[in-house]
Amino acid sequence: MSPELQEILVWIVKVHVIFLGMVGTAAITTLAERKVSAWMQYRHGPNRVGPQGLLQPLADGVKFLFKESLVPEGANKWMFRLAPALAAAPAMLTVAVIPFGPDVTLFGITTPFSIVDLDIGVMYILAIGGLSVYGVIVGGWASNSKYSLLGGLRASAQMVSYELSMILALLSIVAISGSLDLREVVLQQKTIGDWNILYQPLAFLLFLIAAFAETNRHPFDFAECEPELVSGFHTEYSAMRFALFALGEYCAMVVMSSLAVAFWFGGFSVPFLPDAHWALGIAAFCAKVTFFLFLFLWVRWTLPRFRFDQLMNLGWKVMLPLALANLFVTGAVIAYAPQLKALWQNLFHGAS
Amino acid sequence: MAEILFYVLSALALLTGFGVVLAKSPMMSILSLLGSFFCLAVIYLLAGFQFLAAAQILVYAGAILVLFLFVIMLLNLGDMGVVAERSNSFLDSTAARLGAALAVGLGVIGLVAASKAAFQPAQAEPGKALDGLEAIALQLFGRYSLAFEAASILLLATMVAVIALAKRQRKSGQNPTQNGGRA
Amino acid sequence: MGGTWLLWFIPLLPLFGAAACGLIHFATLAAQKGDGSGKRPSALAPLVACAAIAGSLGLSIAAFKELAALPADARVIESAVWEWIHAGSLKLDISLVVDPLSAVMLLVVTGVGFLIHVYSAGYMKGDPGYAKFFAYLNLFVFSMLMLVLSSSLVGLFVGWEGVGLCSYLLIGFWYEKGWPAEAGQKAFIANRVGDASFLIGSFILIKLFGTLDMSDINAAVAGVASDPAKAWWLTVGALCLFGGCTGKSAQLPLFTWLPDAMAGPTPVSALIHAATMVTAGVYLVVRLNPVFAADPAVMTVIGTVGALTALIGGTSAIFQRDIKKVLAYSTVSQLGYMFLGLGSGAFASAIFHLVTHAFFKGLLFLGAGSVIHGMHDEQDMHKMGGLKHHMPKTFATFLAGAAALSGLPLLSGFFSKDEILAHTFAHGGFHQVLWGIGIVTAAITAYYTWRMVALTFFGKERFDHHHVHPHESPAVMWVPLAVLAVLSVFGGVLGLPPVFHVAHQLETWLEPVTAPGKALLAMHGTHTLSHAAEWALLGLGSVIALVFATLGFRAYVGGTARDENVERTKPALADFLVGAWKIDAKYYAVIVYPAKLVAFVTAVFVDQFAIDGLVNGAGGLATATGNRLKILVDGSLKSYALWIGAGAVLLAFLWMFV
Amino acid sequence: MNVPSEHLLYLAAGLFAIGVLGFLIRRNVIVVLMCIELMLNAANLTFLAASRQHSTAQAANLDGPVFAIFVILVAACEAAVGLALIIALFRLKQSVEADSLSEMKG
Repeated sequence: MSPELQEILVWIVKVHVIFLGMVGTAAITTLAERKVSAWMQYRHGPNRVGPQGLLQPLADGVKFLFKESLVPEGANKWMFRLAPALAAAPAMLTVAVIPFGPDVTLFGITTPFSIVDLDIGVMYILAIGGLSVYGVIVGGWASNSKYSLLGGLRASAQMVSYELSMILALLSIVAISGSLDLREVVLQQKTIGDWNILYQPLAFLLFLIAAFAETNRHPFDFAECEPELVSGFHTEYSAMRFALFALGEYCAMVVMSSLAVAFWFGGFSVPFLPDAHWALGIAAFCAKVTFFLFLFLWVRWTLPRFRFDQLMNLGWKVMLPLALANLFVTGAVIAYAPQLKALWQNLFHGAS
Repeated sequence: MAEILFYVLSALALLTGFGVVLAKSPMMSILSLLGSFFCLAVIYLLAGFQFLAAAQILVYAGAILVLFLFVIMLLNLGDMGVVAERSNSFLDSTAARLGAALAVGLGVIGLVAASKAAFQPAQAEPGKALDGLEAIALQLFGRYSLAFEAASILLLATMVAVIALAKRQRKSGQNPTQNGGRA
Repeated sequence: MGGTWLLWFIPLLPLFGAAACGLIHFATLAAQKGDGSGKRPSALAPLVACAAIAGSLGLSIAAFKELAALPADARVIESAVWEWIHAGSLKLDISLVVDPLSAVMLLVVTGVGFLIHVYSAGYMKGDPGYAKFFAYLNLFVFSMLMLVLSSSLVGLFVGWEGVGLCSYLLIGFWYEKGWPAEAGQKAFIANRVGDASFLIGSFILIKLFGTLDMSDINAAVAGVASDPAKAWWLTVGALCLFGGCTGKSAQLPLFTWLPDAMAGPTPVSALIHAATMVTAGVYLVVRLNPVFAADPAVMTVIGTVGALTALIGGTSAIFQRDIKKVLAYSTVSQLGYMFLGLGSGAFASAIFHLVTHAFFKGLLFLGAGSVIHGMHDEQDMHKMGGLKHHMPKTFATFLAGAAALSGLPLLSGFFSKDEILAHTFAHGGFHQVLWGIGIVTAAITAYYTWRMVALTFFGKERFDHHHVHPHESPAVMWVPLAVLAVLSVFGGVLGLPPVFHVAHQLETWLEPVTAPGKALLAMHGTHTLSHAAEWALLGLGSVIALVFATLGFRAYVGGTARDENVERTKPALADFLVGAWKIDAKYYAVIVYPAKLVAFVTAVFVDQFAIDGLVNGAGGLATATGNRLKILVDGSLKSYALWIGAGAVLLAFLWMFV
Repeated sequence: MNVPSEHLLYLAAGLFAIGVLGFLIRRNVIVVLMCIELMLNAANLTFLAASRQHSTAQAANLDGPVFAIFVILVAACEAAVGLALIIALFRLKQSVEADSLSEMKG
């Protein structure tokens, strides 16, 4: 087997493993959502399909495939069809640069466990992530419905507002790691003492809040907002198109969780075992992501929804200044690190 | 491979560019423009400008065009725009003809100028990133630091101007539930 | 100081202070609009301003200490060079330099400046422009520091113009009254004349030396002076620069603005028109001493101008009734002294007198301000008298300042003045005539100073007791006075004459700066005084000071009878002296009124008929053309763009194919 | 990619001409603004092409990217102000047609 061929084969395998893994996770999360909500509300939740309702996602998928896909009258057909794809694509594209695990050695071939390692991975994620708003807006606009339009309008304002804080939060991490390469960021957090959460807790908090807003999840789900807008931008969607919106949302959750893990919680590094086996690393990554996915669900069923003006106030008047201040302080500390160190030594270790 | 991709993307960029001009609804114009920008971003990437490609998507697609979309939705122009343009059959007017002639003239002159420049083949290594982040940062904060500061002042001024322009003067007697009143 | 970049903060702190005070002023205006009080924001202004100057003072002291720690021939600290203008062969770099000379000036400017800022906090209290005043004052200190610290003539000129601007703003501070605004304009215009001369001088120096960096110029003077073709230009350039000095330092042709400048608030007179700005000319001559010393004729011109100015200033002060006018003419006279010293090559002595003068004249002005404050804005000494009981602290400090000014033995003014006279005498030749003028002026100085003291603080109380209740000024005002009084009394230790057998502190300190000029002068012969001659001169100075001080005091301690007597018997003489030898009046007759006449004629005839006709014609033509062409302007954005585009196409076409 | 740099310039010329065309013949101010963005992008492409041309294997020429960054920034400002003006125009005239703004005609 020639090296090129081998490379292409490895690549194809990786893409399938990672992509299917993520879509599978998203599917399982839909089930988890219903299970967790049931658990929190003392209900049983889905329990008919398969043992403990475990096959429910499969049943849902089949149902989506076979239902009739309606296009409302007066809607812009082209865009109405385009919107679900626009919504799902960015989340799936961003997966490409997330490092899910360390170098994997299988059948004598060693390869990093991510689709590509981009030098400017962070820029890529931010750029592609910024596109996720189009699905919502176009979908809301093309449906020719007031509810959808309002949902789309809110979504665009909300995403633009929170994207800023998210970018600034990520930039703080970029500043301390000095790299835009996600794998590099992860590799710098080998031991638990190096995890960025210890150095950038505020950035993490801001990122987390912004992530909820960017994925249109509770308590920021204004684009959907059942009580006011029925279902917001996807009111008019059904069948597979609706499924794509849902898939996009859950994929975005997985991506955001992965980013949080990679940037702040050491990615695939295993606590207390710096030189663990690669499989353990992947498992650690999955475990951490699972926790954050659970957090998404937990918050949804715990916190009430914001008001739209509160959302805007929070975004522009609290998060943005905090994120700026955080970045500024981070930059200052980096720039004056030697002086600060000298000062520290003078203060606490005598004049030696 | 990359060359073919370039020509395909160039054709696409030009096509979507025409789409911006010819689309009947502003919404379609924006989506065309998005496509055009996307093609351009990939062309940047092919030409060796990684950072610029990312910045193109991040700023143009992620921010500026969303702003356009937002305004269109705010003014709810989806169909109004179509009606206004259609009723005017814009390609008939003399001004439009003159404009088209002028655009063609500009394009021709651009083409001729580009040919006249008679470049040598590019000397950079193909595939190598030309705009390393660190190098760009050093330029921005070194040689171009004055321009950088001026740009930041421009941004600040823009912010103030936009707030001043877009802020609604609440006069008595104005209907608060007018279009966009909630945003 | 950790790094030389800290040097920039010496001028920058006052600049920031000025900006802050400016903001406070606007805040005050806004607050006044709001509720009519506006007091709270403006109370911050003196704190900010004083803190800024205090910071500068601290940094200056640090710079001075660091400089003193260096070996004598290496005493230069230069900040990093900042490229300002690089155009063709012209290179203008700006950097800040601290050498012994600028260190002395730094300490004087920030030290006296700080005291005067503190004083102003009390003096200007309640003024509607309280914060604005401090903004201007800080801006002035910034400009003065730039003037002193700049390494190149261009940077110096920036500061030079800056202090001129601030002087204008501060003289005209109470512009609502009318005449302060006019006085400000007069000062500005008189300075413009000098500045033009200064600029011409700078151009000549660029032509000669190819650089405006002052240390480079100083180093190259000897070479240029030995080339006969260039030496002549050097002389012209030096004279032109000196012309600039006469404007800023109120010397003979251009001194008339300084007495009028008393229209400004008194702290301004103390800071700008006595202690700092007016000494800029002296500083410049010392800074560029080889340029001036290269030609003995230039030195003689400087010395002559100084001596005549000293005499005219001194005589003009004798019969003034306005206490500030006395001090103003006295300042003119004392500045003349400094130039007299410079003319004899006594650079260090001139700086010495500059320093002591800053102390005692600043003190006297502030004391006068305190008196004016206590007398409810009364400046006429004939309406004062007997104030020593009412204002004991002001009186005591004023007395110290007066004693120093009149050169009573062992006070600071005595030593510095005597040193200048000794050097002038020693220089020999024509300079001994100038020395004679100096001695006469010294006598006059002692006389009018003690006349002033007698009229103000002694004798009967000539003011209206029903309306005026003299009172001592608050601590914020008299404490700076006390500090300055101490400095005035003991400032002489900086430069004791050689007969005392102690090293002349200031002269030793300034040696690296003044050495090149002295070396050039030495080519035309050296002059020294025997100890006996020195003792004799010292004695003569003491006797004259004591005698004429007594005369002046005795003549006026009883009242104003002497003045009235002179006005009755010799009205022409009194008029002549009070009007400063009628020089200002002659300027008005010969220059100002003819100029105004020409302006009037131009305005009424040339402008209304010729120019307006042309303009209206052009306008009419444009209107007519526009009426024909306005169909092109159809209000459509796109058609405008079309025209722009068509133009661009045309240009591109021309560029490519023609 | 081994495409000669003048082909990048051809593309830029084409895009610019399209932008001019749109600017001249469209009535909707929002679309006109979009056409301006298109022209700015063409300018960016020109900068980058020139920069690419003048880069060598050893040293990259960074003037093009830096200028392009500034252009993007100015474009962002322009879009923000332009859209704010459009909103103001719409409030005034209930229309976004460029030709509705013709009160300054001579």
